[in-house]
Amino acid sequence: MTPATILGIGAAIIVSIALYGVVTASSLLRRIVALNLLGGGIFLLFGVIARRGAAAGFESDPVPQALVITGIVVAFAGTALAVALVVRLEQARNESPDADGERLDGADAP
Amino acid sequence: MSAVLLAMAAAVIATTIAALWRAVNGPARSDRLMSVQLLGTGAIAALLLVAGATGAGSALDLALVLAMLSSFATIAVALAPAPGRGGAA
Amino acid sequence: MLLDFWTVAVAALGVLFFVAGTAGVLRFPDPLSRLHAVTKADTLGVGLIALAIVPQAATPLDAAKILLIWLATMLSAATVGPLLARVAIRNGDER
Amino acid sequence: MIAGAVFDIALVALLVALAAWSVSTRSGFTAIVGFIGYGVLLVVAWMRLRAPDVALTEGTIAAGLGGVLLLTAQARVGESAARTSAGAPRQDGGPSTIARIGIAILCAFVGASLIAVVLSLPEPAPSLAPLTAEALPRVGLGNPVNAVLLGARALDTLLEKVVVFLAVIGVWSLSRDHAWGSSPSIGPRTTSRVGGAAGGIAPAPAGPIAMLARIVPPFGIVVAGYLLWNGANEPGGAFASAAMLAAMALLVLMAGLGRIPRCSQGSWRATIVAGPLLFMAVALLGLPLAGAFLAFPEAWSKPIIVVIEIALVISVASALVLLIAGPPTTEPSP
Repeated sequence: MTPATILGIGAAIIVSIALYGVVTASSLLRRIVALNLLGGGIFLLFGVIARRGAAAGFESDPVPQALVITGIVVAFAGTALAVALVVRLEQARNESPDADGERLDGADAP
Repeated sequence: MSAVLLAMAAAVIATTIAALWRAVNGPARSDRLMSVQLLGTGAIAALLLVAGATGAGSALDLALVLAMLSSFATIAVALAPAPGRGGAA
Repeated sequence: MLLDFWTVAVAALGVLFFVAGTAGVLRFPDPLSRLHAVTKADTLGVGLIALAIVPQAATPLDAAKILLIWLATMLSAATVGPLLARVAIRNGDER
Repeated sequence: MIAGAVFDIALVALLVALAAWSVSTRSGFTAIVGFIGYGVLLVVAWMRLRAPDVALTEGTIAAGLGGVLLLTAQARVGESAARTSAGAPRQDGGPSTIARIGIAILCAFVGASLIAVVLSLPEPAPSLAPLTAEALPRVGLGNPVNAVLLGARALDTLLEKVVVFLAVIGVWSLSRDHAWGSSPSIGPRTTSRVGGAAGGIAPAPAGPIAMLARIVPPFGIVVAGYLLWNGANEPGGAFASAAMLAAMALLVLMAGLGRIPRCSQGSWRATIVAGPLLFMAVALLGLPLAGAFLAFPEAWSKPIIVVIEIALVISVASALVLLIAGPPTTEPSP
């Protein structure tokens, strides 16, 4: 088995575990963490495809690599925004523990 | 020789797997942080060995970046207010 | 040839320190003693491995980078050690 | 080759174990610690896939910025929960056991399908590498990945920077009305807290963090410059460089040796948008000069790319610091 195949199988297992985490997470922050695990696994699959596409003197196809780099940056920006929303939501919930706060609570646990 | 160095890199990764037991079982927050710190040091060592085995200068760049940033997680935890009650995470 | 022997021997010693560090993390009784294993044994391990790899560096720049990696690891360990100890004491984990 | 295979299997086993631990553990803090470890190992995995550019990007994010972002947020959420609801942390049960089993089966099915895909990928693997090699001299860069990022897929790269900028606007817009215009705070707090005297981190810029923050940033800035300059021909590039720079700024902020400018300050806002704006201006100049949006005149390709990259590094580094620091707040900071 080539390194690409071994890492590809690992990435597939990571994707399934992280997907389970995203669906069943007990808090929003945990969900964000699981989403990032999932992203890491999917990026790794791109890397496997890039490694297999080694040609023209490159050890790895540059185009999927460029896609992954863009993906990592965008995923980080998205994560930061999501994290800021979660922190703000938590503050809002603690400031108004009335009916409004309860509704936010309900929206948290689908 | 490069095979020997790669095998050593595998050995370093294997020891960090063993240290992961401490991360999983804790019991303290500081224990878990410690294991991740060890994982970072292990990754730096493995990258150094890979660089020695393959002559890839980029592995050194990576090890350098990891080494410079390896203390960030611990700093963030040390600056965060202590958890409310108890302490064991 | 001699340099290759140096690389393998010193790197093996470094790996040994990693094994020792892991053993310490697993076996020492409380967080503060485990701290020794993480910040001392592993830093020494990286230092030895860096020293072992230097002769294999392709260019002087690579050799300088290896030394910088070693310095950064030591600095980071020196910072992380007291901080982890404070986290442990603050959370009351020292026993 | 056997040593290589053993190494890969050990690496994959560790990655999977960390992901499973991060998902299954009880405490949010532990999940984040697991995630940081996972990120560090991903760096090694990318190295094994011969993708050092991706590894550098992942390394700066995983080892530095991502961990700080999540751990700080975890502390803020935990702290805010502890302040008012004086009881156990909020618990929602999540899906029932039966639902969990069903979800697990479906997820396992997804994983099995992906494994089948990996094992049955087409044998002469499709590749755009020859096309990239052909275009390389026209872009003027030796590093194929950066040539793709700034050549063929420059529109993606432009939009990516705009996304980072929009995310900053999104984070800022979460500020409270009365805090708008002030500066975000990250780093030591001056507010006294229980147990602060008995071993809390002293707010004064002394001690280990301040020592590190005084020694490391000069080296970090050199490394950031090296990554950017080297990125033309060797692995590296604008984003890794910007992330390194942001990490150094973050270190200074966390040590309490500096503070973020107020978000109402015009020059600060201009710094953040300068990179994307310059990129867009050059892209528009391509219309009259080279006949297409984002087309650079071939002779000028390399200098244009270098100038754009330097501007982008400064803007993106500022934006990354702001993304991690969170919305402006009036909470006391030193």
